[in-house]
Amino acid sequence: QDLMFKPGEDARFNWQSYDDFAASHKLDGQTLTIFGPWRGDDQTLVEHMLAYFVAATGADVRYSSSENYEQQIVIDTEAGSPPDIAILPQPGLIADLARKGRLIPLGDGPRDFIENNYAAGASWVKLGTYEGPDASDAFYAFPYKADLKSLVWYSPDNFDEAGYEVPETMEDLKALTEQIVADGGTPWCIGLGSGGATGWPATDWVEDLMLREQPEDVYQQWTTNEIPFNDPRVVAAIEDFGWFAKNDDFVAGGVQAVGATDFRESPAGLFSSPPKCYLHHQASFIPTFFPQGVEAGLDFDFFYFPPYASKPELGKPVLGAGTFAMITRDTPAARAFIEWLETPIAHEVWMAQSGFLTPYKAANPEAYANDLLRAEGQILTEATTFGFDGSDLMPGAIGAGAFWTGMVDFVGGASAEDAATKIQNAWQAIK
Amino acid sequence: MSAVTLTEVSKSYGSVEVLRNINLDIEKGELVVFVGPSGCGKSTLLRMIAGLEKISGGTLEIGGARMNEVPPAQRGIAMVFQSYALYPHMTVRDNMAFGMKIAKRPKGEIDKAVENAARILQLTPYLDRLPKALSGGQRQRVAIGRAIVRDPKVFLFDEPLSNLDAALRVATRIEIAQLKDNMPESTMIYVTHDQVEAMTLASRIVVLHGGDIEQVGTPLELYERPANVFVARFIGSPAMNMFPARVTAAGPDGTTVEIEGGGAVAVPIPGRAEDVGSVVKLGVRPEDLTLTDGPALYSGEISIVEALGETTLLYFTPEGGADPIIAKLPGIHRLGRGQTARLSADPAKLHLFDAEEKSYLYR
Amino acid sequence: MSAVTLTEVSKSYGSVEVLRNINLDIEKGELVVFVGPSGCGKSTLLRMIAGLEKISGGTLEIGGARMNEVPPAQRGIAMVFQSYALYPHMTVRDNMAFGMKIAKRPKGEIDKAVENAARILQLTPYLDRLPKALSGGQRQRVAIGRAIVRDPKVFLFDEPLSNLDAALRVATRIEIAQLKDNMPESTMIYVTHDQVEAMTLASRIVVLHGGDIEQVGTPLELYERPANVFVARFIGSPAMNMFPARVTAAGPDGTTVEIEGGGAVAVPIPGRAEDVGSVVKLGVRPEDLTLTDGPALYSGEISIVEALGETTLLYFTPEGGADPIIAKLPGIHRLGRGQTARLSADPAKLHLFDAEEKSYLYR
Amino acid sequence: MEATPATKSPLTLVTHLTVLLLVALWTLPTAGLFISSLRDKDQLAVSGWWTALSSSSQSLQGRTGAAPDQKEENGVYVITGNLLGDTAGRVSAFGTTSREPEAYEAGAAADLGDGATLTVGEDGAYRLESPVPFESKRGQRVFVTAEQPPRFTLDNYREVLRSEGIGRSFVNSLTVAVPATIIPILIAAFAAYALAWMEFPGRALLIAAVVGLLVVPLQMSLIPLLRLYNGVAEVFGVPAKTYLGIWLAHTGFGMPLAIYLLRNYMAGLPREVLESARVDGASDFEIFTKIILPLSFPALASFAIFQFLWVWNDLLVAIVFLGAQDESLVLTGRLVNLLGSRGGNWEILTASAFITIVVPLLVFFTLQRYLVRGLLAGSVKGG
Amino acid sequence: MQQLFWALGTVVIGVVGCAGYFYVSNLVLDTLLPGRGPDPVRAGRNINRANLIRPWLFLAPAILALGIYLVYPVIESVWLSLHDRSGQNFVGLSNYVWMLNDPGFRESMFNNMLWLLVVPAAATGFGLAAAALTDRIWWGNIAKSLIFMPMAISFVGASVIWKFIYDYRAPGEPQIGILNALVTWFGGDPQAWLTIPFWNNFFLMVILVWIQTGFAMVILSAALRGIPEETVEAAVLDGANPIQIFFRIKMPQIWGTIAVVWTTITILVLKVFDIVLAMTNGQWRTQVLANLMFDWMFRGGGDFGRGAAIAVVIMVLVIPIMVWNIRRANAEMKGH
Ligand SMILES: Nc1ncnc2c1ncn2[C@@H]1O[C@H](COP(=O)(O)OP(=O)(O)OP(=O)(O)O)[C@@H](O)[C@H]1O
Ligand SMILES: Nc1ncnc2c1ncn2[C@@H]1O[C@H](COP(=O)(O)OP(=O)(O)OP(=O)(O)O)[C@@H](O)[C@H]1O
Ligand SMILES: [Mg+2]
Ligand SMILES: [Mg+2]
Repeated sequence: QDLMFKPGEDARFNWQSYDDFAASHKLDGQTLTIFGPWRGDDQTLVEHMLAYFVAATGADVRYSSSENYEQQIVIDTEAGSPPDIAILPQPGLIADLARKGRLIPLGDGPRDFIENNYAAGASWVKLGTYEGPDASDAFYAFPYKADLKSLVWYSPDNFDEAGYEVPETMEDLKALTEQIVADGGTPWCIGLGSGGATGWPATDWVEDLMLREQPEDVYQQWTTNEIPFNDPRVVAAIEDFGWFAKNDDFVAGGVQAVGATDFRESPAGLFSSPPKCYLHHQASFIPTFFPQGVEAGLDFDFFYFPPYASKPELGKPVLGAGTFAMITRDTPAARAFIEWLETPIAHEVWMAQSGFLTPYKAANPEAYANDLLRAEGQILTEATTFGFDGSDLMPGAIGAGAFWTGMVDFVGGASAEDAATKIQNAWQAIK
Repeated sequence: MSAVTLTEVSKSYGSVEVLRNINLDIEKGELVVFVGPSGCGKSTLLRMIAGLEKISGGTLEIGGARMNEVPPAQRGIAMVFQSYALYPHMTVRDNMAFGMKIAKRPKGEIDKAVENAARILQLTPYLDRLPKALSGGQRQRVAIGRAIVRDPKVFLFDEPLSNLDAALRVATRIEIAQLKDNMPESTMIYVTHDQVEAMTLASRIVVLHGGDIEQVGTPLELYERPANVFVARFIGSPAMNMFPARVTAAGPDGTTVEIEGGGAVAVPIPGRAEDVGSVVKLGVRPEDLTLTDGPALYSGEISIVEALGETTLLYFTPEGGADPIIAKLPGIHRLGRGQTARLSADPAKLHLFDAEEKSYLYR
Repeated sequence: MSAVTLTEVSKSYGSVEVLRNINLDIEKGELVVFVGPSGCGKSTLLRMIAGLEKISGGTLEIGGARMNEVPPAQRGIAMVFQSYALYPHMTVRDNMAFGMKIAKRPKGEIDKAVENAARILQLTPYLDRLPKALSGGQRQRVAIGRAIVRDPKVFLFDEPLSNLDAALRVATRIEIAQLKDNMPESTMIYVTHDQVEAMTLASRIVVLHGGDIEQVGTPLELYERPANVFVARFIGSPAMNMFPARVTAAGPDGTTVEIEGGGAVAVPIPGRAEDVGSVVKLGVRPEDLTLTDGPALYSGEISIVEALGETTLLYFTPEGGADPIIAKLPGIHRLGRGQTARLSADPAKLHLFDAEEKSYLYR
Repeated sequence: MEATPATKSPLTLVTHLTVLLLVALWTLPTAGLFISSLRDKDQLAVSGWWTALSSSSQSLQGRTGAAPDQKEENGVYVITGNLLGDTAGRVSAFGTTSREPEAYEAGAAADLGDGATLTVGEDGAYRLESPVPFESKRGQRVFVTAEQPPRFTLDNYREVLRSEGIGRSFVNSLTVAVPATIIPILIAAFAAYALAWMEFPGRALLIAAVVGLLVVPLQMSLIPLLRLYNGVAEVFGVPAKTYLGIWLAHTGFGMPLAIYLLRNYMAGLPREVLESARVDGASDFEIFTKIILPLSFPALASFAIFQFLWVWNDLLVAIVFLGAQDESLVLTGRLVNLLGSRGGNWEILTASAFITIVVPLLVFFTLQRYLVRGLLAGSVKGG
Repeated sequence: MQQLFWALGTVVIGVVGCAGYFYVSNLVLDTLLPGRGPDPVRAGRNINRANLIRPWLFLAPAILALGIYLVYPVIESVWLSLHDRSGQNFVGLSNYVWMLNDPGFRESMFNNMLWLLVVPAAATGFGLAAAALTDRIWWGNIAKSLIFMPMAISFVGASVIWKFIYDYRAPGEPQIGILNALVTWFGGDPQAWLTIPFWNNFFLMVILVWIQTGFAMVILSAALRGIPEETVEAAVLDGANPIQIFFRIKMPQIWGTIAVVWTTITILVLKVFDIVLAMTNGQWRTQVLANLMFDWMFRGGGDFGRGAAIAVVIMVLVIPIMVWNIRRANAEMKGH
C-alpha cells in the first residue's frame, strides 16, 4: 500500500521517530495479524497507518475486522487461534480476556511510557491494567486512539438567528433549554436506537452527568459497583438525564421518539428547516452521520458539555472512550507493534486523516486534519478529570446489557429508582 | 331425450390425435358399453364426458345442455376410475361417504347408503380399513361403491370389474344390472374388456378402434351382423376365423365364394354382379364350426388343443403364418395335437367381407 | 426337482391371519395358477415367494434351497405387479431394460430383448414414452414386458392381463403359453381372475379361499372332479347350480337322491350305506343342463334371459331366496322372461356333495 | 396435466386476488428496500420511500457565495449563483431564517437589512445585492422550498460493486457455497434413504436424534469445534481455517434439516416401485441412485435452495472457520465491512442486500423447475 | 482468473471426493460380500450380511458429521452448563438455579412461548396458502418467486427493511416508516411500534413469518405436487369445491409434510435470535431464549456456564417435538 504522506516531506509529522523505528526493527518475512473494531471507512484509515509500520519493518500485516468482532475475539481466543494483536474498545471485555489468561502482559516499558507521555497518564494506566488469571494486576492494554464524549453539537447559524449563546455552565445549558422552549422551539435531539445496542447513548448522558455531580472516585466506585447502582447519587444523575430526556417539550418528537429514534439519525434534526432541535449531545465521531454537504465549523460546531457552576470543586471533567491494543499472541512482531504505537508518527498519520484523537502529548497537534479535531484534542488534553466511558468499564452483562435496557426502560416510563434497582439486581446476579 | 350426445368430438395430446370426430347419442336409461383394443381412447372419452379432460373439438351435451365448459361436479355424473383413485387417507367408509358428505346429506342417509353399497360389494368387514390395507380387488370394489353411493344421473365405469374374481365379477355385474333396472332413469357408460360383461350388460355396444367408432349396436347385432372385419374379430372370443376367398357367383339370393386352397361355399347373403371375381373374406365364428366327415369348409392338422371342460378349443395353423384358425367345440373331446380334423359350418352363420373389410350386409 | 416348495407357510398382518399353513410343491417347468376370491391372499402369497413380504411362519424353498431370508434379487424371479409398479421417471424402453442394465448385460443384447418384448406386447410405438402417457392396458403390458425381458427361473404374474382387451388378452395369453413352451425349464406362478386364462394356461390350478388351499389339480380335474362346493362353484362360469337333496339309496354303483321339491335322480357316484337319509347337495353345471320335454331335474319360471350370441343363459329364481339356478344353452334361443322351462342333465355330469360340502368323490 | 378444464369459477378470481394480496404484502417491504437503495442517503432519512416515486416538495438549505465571490455591478455588490446546484427542481418559496423558511415567494426580494436584498428565482438562481461590499466569509443561509422530481441514483450500487476485493469475495463465496450445498445433500440423501427404506436396529432412535439435533444452537458449537480444528491442524501441520473445514462445518450444521426433509419425502415414495427394482436385481446402492434420487428431485431441489441460501448469507460460520482475512473473506463479510464501525451507511446496506440476493434468486429459479407435478404419475395404480 | 480455476478445482475435488466415498465404499462391500453369483443362497447370505452393514455405510458420513458438529457440542454445552463463567470451575446446578430465579429468563420463556404459538402456525399457514393458490394460476411461478424472495435476502438486509417499516417519527413530521405513514394517513397517531410491550413481540414475529413463509411454501408446494392427480379428480367428481378439495383431500395427504414444516419452523423459532438482536436486542420486553443465551455467551466477555445452561433449556424444550416425531415415524413405518 502506498504511504499517504511521503516520509520526510511534511513538517507536521515527526519523521524522526519513523526513521528511528525503521532502523531498529526488522521483521521481514514475519506476519502480524491484527484484529480490530474498525470497519468500512475506518478500516481504510487504520490501514493507512499500518502501511507505515509495514514500510518501516517489512512485516506482513494483516488487519481484519468483523461485524461481530466482540463475539469473534471470544471465539478465537477461546478456541486457541487468536490474532497476534487484538484491538478492542471495551475494558469490560478486556478484563474478561485478561482474567481468562488470554492476554499477554505488556510489561513495564509500555506502562511507564503511558504514565509519562499521555495526558492524564495515570488514569490511562489504570485503564490498561487488569487482573490476570493469577489474580494479580498487570498492564495488558495499550491505549491508542481516544474518543471524546462530553460534546454538545449545534448549528452556529441557528444560534445566531435566535440569538443564543454557547452556555458555559450546566445551569446555563438548562436555562437555554427552557429558553428555546419558550421561543417555540425544541431544544434537544436524543436518539437511543442502535439495533442490538439500543440504549447506549443514554449511558453516555448519565456518565457525563455523573462526572459533573460527583467526584471522580465516586464515579470509579460506581463503575466497579463499590457503590450500588441504585445509590441515591447514581439515581440523581439518572434523574438529571431524565430532566432533559423525559420532557415532551424538550426533545424532538416527544419522549416516545427518544427510544425509537436511531442515534445515527437523530442529529439530522439540527439541520432541518425549521430546525427540529438546537442541541445534540454525542461523542466526537458523530459528524460521520451528519447529512452530506454540511461543513464543520460552518454548518455545525460543538461546545463542551459544561460542568455545574455550583460544583466548582469538580473542575472540568471529560468523558471519553478509547481503544486498546493487546497482545494475544506473543511474537516479536506483536511486541514491535506495541513499540510502534509509542512513536508519535503512529498517531500523527491518523490524526491527519479524521476521527482520531490522542492524549499522546508528543504527537503534534498541528497534524490534526482540521480545527474541529484540534479543538477536540484540546479538550482532551486540558481535561482535569478523564472519565472513561462507564458502561465500557462495567462488566459486559451490565455495561452492554442491563444498563442499556435500564435506560430504555427509564425513558419508556420507569422511574429512575426502579431502573437503577433492576440494573443493580442484574449486577448482583453476575457476582 | 338424449342423456349424452357427442358431436364431432375429438381429442389430441399435443400432436397425437387419440380421438377423431366421435358422434354418439346415448338415450336416457341406456347402458352403453365402450369396447376396443387397449389404448384406443376409451378412458379418454370417458374422462372427457366426466369433464376431467379438455375437449379438443366438437360438442358434448348432457341432458340436452352443452357441457364442454361445465365443471365436472355440475354434470351430474359419477365415475369409477380405472386406477381406482381412492382417497388414501380415508377409510373405506369415508371414501364412499365423501360425495354425500360434501352434498351435506343427513348422516343417517349416508350411513344407510354406505352400508348398502358395502353389502352389495361384500366390503362390510373392511369398512374401517384404509385403502393401503386392501387387496387389489377390494380397492376396486371401494371405487365402485363410491359411485353407487352417489346416485348420479350418469354413471361412468372404467373397467370396474377388471380386478375381481369370476364369482364376484358375475355377482357385481348382476348387481350393476339390477342397479340399472332399479334406476331406469339413470344412464350408464361402461368400459370393459370382458366380452361377457359387454354382451350381458349393454343395451348398446360402441366399438372403438384407433380413435374412431367402428360400429354401434346391440350386442346381438354386433355378434350377428358385424359391420367389418375389425368388429367381427373383436366381438366374440376366440375371434372369428377369416378365410381368404374369391367370389365366383353373386345374386340377390346369395353369393358363392371359393375359399383359397379349399372348396366352394354358397353363402345366403345377397351379392352384386360386379362382385364376381373380387377378393373377399369369409368369416366363421369358432363356435359355429363343427367336426364333420362330409365336405369340409376347412381341414387341417390340429396344432393345439385346449380343453376348458365345458368346451374344447382346436387351433390350426394355416400356411403362410396367418392368424390361427380356431374351432370351439362343445363338451370335452379327446383329440390330440397333430391329428387332422375336418370342419364345416352352417351356411347361415357365415359372414362375408369385401376387400375393404366391410361386411356385405352393410353395403 | 421342485422349483418352489411351500411348507406350512403362513402370514399375518398384526392379528389378521391372511394365509394359513400353505403346503404346495411346484415342479420345475410347471405353470401354476392361483385362483380364489378377491382378498383371499393370492397377491400376498406371490409377494412372499418373491421375498417382498416377510414369511410369518413355515418354509419357502426355491430350487431346493431355503429362501425365507434370501433377498428378492437372489431368488431368480421376475414379478409382474398387480399395480404395475413402473418406474415413473423412465421411458418404456428403460423400464424394460432396467433389470438387464443392472445385471450389466451387453447393450446389444438388452436392445434385442427389449425390442422383442415390445413387439410381442405391441408396445413398439410407445417405447420412448413415459408411463404417465400410456393407457391402463399399455402400462400393464410394460409391466409384463419387464418380466419377460429379464428371463428368470421363476415368473410371478399377478393378474397380468386384467386391463387388456379380449383380443390382446388372448394374444398375450398365447404369447405367455408360447414363452412357457420355449422355456420348458422356467416355472411360472400366475394369479388370475379369468377362468379361461386359468383353464388354458395352467398345468395345475391352486384354489385359495380365505387363506387356505381348497384344492390343487389340473384344470380338467378341477372342472370335472371339484373337491368341494366352493371349488365346484368357483371354477366354471356361471357357477355350478346346487340343488339341496336327500339320499334315498346308496351303493358302490351309485347313489340315488331326491331333490327337494323335485324328482329322484340316480347319480353314478358310489355311496355308502350310512349316507342314506343324509342331506346332500346335487351339483349340475349350467352348461350341462338341457331343455327337455321329458322328466325334468328342475323346472321353473325363467326370470332373466341373457343372449350372448354363442350361448344363451337362462336364470331361474328358486323359492327361499337361494342362489339362482342358471342354464347355459348353446346357440341362440328365443325364450322369454316368465316362460316355464324344464331342464334335465346327463347323470354322468352330476356332482354330489355331503353335508360338509365335500365331494363324494374324495371321501 | 391440466386436469380440470372446467374450474373457471368466481373462485379463480378470488384466487388471483388473494395471491395478489399475498404477493403485495410480501414484496412491499422488499420493494421499499429496493427503492431506498436507489435513493441517496439524506433523502432516505427524511422521506418515505414511497414518496420517492413522485415529485415532492422539499425543504432545502443552501448557502450563498461569500465575500470573495462578489462582483461590483453599477455600484452595487452582487453575488449570484444557484441554490439547487445541478439538481432539477422548481423553487416555490424561500426564506432566510430557519424559523421562517417560507417567508418569500419565489422571485420576490427578501430584505436582509442594511439595504441588502436577496432574490431567488424559480429555477433556484439567486441574486444577492448590497450597496456596500460583503464582508462575511460565511455565505448567507437560504432556505428554499422546492418541488423536486423523483431523483434516483446508482451511486450506492456503484460504490458497492467498485469496492476493492469484491470480485474475489464473490468467488470465495461461491467456493464455499457450492460444495457446502452439494456435499450435505449427497450425504443426507444417503442417510435419508437408509432411514426411510432400510431396516436395521436403532432406526427410530436415529430419526429421533436427527430431530433433536435440529435445535442445537449454532453459537454453542463454534468454540468446541474451532478448538477441535486447531487441534487437528496442529497435528497435521496445516492451517486450521480451510475451505475443507468450512464445507464440513456447513455440512454438519445443515445435516439434520437435510436428513429430516429428505427422509420425510422419500418415505412417501410408492413402495411397489422400490420393490419392483429390488426384484429386478438392483442393490440398495442402485435403487438409491437410479430410482430414489431421480424421484426425489423436488425434495432435493427444495433443500438445495435452502442450504445454498443459508450458506450464501452466512457470515458467522464463514468468519469463524474461514477467517476474516482479506484473501478468504466471503461476500457477506466484505459487504458488512463496507458499513462503518458504527453500522450507519444504510444506503450501502440496501444496495448490497440486492447485490447478494441475485445469486440465491438465480439458484431458486434454476431449481424451481424441479419442483414438478406428477413425477410419480403412472407408476402404480390404487390408492 | 487463476483464483477462479483454483476455486473450481477445489469445488470439484470436494464434491467428487464425497461422491467417491459412497461409490467406493459400496464397491468394496460388494466385492467383499458379492451379492451376485452362481449360488443364490450363498449370495443371499452375503446380501443379508451386506444389508446389515450397508445402512451404516450410508449413514456413516452423516452420523460422523452430526456427531462432530452437533452431538459433541451438545455434550460440551451440558458440561459447560455445570461450570462457572470461565468454564473451569464446577458449580453443579447453580446456573440452573440462577436461571429459574432470573426475571430475564422468565420473560424470555414467556415470549418464546408466544413465538412458538404464533410463528410456526402463521408461517405454515401462509406458506400452505401460497403453495396451494399459486399452483392454480398462470403467474404462479412469478408469485412464488416473489414470496420466496425474503428468504433470499441476507439477514442484514431484512433488518434494514423492517426498520424502515417500523420507523417512528414524531406526530406531525413526515413518517418514513410505511406503517406509521399508513396509520397517520388514516388519521391515527404514529406509534413507536417496537417499544410497545407485549405487542412488540408480534411485530418481531411478523418478520420471521415474512421470511419463513417462503420456506414453508417451497416444501409444501413440492408435497402438493406429489399428490396423485386422480384423487383430486375423483373429488371433483364427488362434487367437492376447490376449498373442500384442498382441506379434505389435499391437506390430509400432505399431513406428514405439514408436520415436518411445522416442526422445522418451531425449532427455528427456538433458535431465532438475529431478529430480536438486530431489532431490539431484547429490550422493551422482547427478550427470547436464544438471544438471552447469545447475550450470556458472548457479550462483554461471556459467561459460558449460564449461556450453556440456557442452551440446554432450549434443547430440552424440543423433546416433546422429538417424541411426537418419533411417534409419527413409527406409525408411518407400520403402515408400510
Ligand atoms: N397391510 C395390510 N394390513 C392388513 N390387511 C391386509 C394388508 N394388506 C392386505 N391385507 C388383507 O390381506 C388379504 C389378502 O390380500 P391379497 O392382496 O393377498 O389379496 P388377493 O388375493 O391378491 O386379492 P385380489 O384378487 O383382490 O387382488 C386381504 O383381505 C387384504 O384385505
Ligand atoms: N398424456 C398423454 N400424452 C400422450 N398420449 C397419451 C396421454 N395419455 C394417454 N395417451 C394415449 O392416448 C391413447 C388413449 O388412451 P386411453 O387411456 O384413453 O386408452 P384406453 O382405451 O382407456 O386403453 P386401456 O383399455 O388400455 O385403458 C393411448 O394410446 C395413450 O397412449
Ligand atoms: Mg383405459
Ligand atoms: Mg391381489
